[in-house]
Amino acid sequence: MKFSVTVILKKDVLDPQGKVVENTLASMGLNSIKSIRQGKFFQIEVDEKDHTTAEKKVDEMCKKLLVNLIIEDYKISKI
Amino acid sequence: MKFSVTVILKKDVLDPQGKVVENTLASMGLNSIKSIRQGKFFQIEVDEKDHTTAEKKVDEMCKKLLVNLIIEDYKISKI
Amino acid sequence: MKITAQIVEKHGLKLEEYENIKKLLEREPNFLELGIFSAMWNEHCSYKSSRVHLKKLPTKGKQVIQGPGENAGVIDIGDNDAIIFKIESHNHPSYIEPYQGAATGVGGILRDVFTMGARPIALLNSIHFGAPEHPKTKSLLNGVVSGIGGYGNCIGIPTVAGETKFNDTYNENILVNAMAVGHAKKDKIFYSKAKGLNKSVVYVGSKTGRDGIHGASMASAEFDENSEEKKPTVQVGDPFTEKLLMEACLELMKDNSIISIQDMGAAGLTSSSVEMASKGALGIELDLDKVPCREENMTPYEIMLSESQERMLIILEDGKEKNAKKIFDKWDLDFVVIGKTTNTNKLTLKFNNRIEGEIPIDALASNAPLYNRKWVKKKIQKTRIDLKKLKKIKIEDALIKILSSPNHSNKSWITNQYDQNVMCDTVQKSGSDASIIRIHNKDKAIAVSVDSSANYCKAYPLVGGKQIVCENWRNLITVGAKPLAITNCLNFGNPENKEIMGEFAECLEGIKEACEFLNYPVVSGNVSFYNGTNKKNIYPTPVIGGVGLIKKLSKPLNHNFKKNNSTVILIGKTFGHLEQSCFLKENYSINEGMPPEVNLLNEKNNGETLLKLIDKKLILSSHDVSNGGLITALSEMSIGSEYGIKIFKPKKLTNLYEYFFGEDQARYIVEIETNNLGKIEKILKENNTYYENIGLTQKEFFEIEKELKISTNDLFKINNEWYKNY
Amino acid sequence: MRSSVIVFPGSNCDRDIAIALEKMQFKNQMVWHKETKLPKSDLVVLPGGFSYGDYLRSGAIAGKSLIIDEVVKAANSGCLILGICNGFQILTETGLLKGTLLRNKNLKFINKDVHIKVMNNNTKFSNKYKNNQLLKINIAHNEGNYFTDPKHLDELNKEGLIAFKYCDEKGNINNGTNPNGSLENIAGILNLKKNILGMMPHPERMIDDIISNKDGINLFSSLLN
Ligand SMILES: Nc1ncnc2c1ncn2[C@@H]1O[C@H](COP(=O)(O)OP(=O)(O)O)[C@@H](O)[C@H]1O
Ligand SMILES: [Mg+2]
Repeated sequence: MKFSVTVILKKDVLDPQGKVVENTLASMGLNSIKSIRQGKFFQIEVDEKDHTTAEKKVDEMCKKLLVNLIIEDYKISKI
Repeated sequence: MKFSVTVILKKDVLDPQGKVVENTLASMGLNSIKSIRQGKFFQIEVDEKDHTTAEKKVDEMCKKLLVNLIIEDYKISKI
Repeated sequence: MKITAQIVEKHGLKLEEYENIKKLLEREPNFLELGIFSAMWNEHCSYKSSRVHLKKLPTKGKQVIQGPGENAGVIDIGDNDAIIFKIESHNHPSYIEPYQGAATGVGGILRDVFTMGARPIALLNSIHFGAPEHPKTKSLLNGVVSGIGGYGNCIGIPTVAGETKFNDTYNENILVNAMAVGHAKKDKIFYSKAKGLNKSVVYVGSKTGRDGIHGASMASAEFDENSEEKKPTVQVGDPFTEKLLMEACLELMKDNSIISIQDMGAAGLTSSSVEMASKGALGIELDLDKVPCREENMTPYEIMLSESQERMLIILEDGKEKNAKKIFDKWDLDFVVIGKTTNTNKLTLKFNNRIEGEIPIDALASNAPLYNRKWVKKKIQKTRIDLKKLKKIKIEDALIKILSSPNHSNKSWITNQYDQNVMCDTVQKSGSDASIIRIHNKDKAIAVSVDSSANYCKAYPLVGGKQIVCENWRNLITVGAKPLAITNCLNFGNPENKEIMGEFAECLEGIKEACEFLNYPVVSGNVSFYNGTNKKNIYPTPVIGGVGLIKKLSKPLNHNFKKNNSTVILIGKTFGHLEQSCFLKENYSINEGMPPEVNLLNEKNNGETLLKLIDKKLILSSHDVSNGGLITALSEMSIGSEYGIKIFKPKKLTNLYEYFFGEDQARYIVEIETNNLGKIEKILKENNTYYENIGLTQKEFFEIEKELKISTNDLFKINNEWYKNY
Repeated sequence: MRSSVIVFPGSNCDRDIAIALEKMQFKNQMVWHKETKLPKSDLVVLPGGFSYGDYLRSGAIAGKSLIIDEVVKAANSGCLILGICNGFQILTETGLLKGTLLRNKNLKFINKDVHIKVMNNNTKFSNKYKNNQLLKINIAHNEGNYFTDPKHLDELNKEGLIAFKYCDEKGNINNGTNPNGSLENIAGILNLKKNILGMMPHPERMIDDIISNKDGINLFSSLLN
């Protein structure tokens, strides 16, 4: 079973990467941007049959390692 | 209009980060994992009314800056 | 699969070469065998076009422990200490994917050095880009720089020196050369020659993936419109794994387990196994099922030709496997016995219990093609540039133009991205003529520098070759080091073109003459041909990496003025050679004419005399005069200092432009205590060294009497603006 | 004083800090990350480098290694803990120090000598320095941009938990003298009990005049005090 996880910095945490990307795109003339935030993306394949168990496992991975809960939010989706 | 872009290394391209994360999760006892690949995630807000124009703009950003087309694949979705 | 002419060609082999393969095998090769031949017989691995010329280089000397032919060169610096170093190109991969190309270039050269038992202590690089205005330059530049930093910083070896140049000759083909320097105990050096029958051949490091298949043949082909298609060969570097691999290898090297060790570089498992067997006059049998693979269903062809990074091949003494495995387990690295040495003199490849390929080692190595390609001497351009016919320009403006140009502007925006201080032995970082690295726990040090001068080499390869060795030699001398030996990376165009081959032959002749005269042997190196696109070849660009010894470390010597009112002396004669100068290039875009002459006798004498003065502690600061001439060198001495200089007008009636901007060789500028002048003049005279007293340092201002006056602060700004606005 | 330096795969300033500690007469031991017991120590150092390649987030994976549980225990029982550079990042990932280290604001690795100001000399780590003393210390990092929530920032200020701030050679603390975008120019912080210090600059690189200067020495001699 395959899942995707997206991780993004919380709203009130500064995002230096996003900022620089935003400025660079603007300076390249791509100026219809309103805002850009950069985060992480994981493709995870787990060895489980049951959707709920599988998603729980992925959630556990996020909480225990993939995400820094103090500064980041995340979202799991099945793919 | 808001989009999300996920970027991931092409198949067969080495993903050193994914590999280390995978090993770490396994050694933490989360061993139902089959594979994990790590990529990038962007939340982009563009100042456009029309969906097609907006998506085109985002695609242009991907091609010109956000994605390294030589080693990465990407996907744009509306959010 | 039937092997057709098209398949042969796709493998970068000529049809005659294919015929030769059939003869050596006494049959047709299969697809796997063809792939192996193609990897071993391409330019990158076989040196088929260059070997004839490389043989002429001087490679011996009292200081040399191991010359070319091993993974890296080894020199003796006394007290059982040895320095191991080499330079290597990663031009083509870096053009395709600058970050990963440069990063894996660093990774590759590091493996060459620690394979031999050395702990790497310094990294250097020489990078060449197209014109700054060229649309690709900026992203290539940024990618390469962060790739070099990304790898070196992560693995924790200081990147201490290098050079960055821009020239439109590299618009479609950048150069990325990386050099690594390591330290080992003289009695603990490891070689790649296999010995003994039935010994375990062990695979260690990362797993094998599909990356870089045919990277070596790619590096030996010109770019064309189809290079896009070759993109899947991009390799991704993993500096973290390399760090583990390095620590594991160095740990294993502490005892006597290893018979032979070889990194998997270009052409991966193929070239490493063939090289070990060939040097040991043995055969080698590999069980390809056992090779740790990253992807599913990899074929023997893919396994043998993969250029996945961070892998090594080791031949172990009997009974040492268990202990060795323990070490690699500790570092979480794969460790698998994949084969053994045999007495067949063949490379035997098994997969699924079947022999999938079998090739005599000699056919791959000593019988590889060797070409004495046609070459022609450079036709020399004897032009005479009449200064009077050129638009008049003020000395000040010409100087500003040079100092603010991309090629001459300060490069700290690059070097600040490299960890130069990790390992805590960096005595002098980049920014000086040479960087200085202390030998750990000792009070001696080495000095290192890399240099190239493509414009000179293009104009007159013979002199260019000589000049660049001399310039590198001078750079070590100015920091008080005795130059010991060099490594060289020869970046040239298409060797099948006789003009290009001529550039190669003549540059090499020049390098040879200079190295011989200066007792500055070549201990390692690398050749990169086919640099160019669609028949447009790059300028010949030999890059020289030199290592020198500072026996007793004291305060490092550099080029910044140190004091007020000290005397500044110019050692060496000024003739005012302006052709091929930076002055004409930056101000008038003139590239014609000959490079300055190189007089080896003066080079040697001036350099050795300066070393004597430095040894007697009579020198406050010193700098060599190179690109941009005397005035540029003097302004560089002021830029990093709170002191400037008041330069006397030359006494003899010379043209000021020729005097200040001429690029005559064998010159140094030194700052000395004014009250030591007599003592120093005496030594200079005793040594028949020509010198001139050219000025006095002063606070704050850079000045030529009655000609120009700029504050050193302004000079600093001028020199630091370019990248900020790029 | 007994010190322990934890070695993670990818640590690369472990040798440098060990040399500094030994030079200062600490009785030092290197401790491999897979160990499950910490030798008796008065000081535990998490060294600089790229543990686990800085993959995922710098310091994140090292924060999960076996030995870390022991380090946390030691910290809670008052043992002195010093995290330098990557070590600082590991400390924030384990929660021993609050806040986080984001990418440098220019997104580039930065290596140079910078000035920092001693903000509080009333700690085990800084008692040999004077308050407001300026030090010139080397930095070398990709993620040194310290960030925390306003409440914690307030606490840092009120309790004197900011150990060092980036400044210029005259001591000016402002945006122009901030190399990496760090909140309030913060270069190092302490926990509330002041037994844990995390800092981005490398004091172990500043103990030898021939290489640099000796501005880092007093950090170690403070610990011995
Ligand atoms: N320009 C050169 N000058 C001297 N030696 C050279 C030169 N080019 C290559 N060599 C030597 O030829 C050998 C093979 O080089 P190379 O294929 O680059 O080695 P590796 O496979 O270890 O990277 C090395 O010993 C190298 O030092
Ligand atoms: Mg090699």
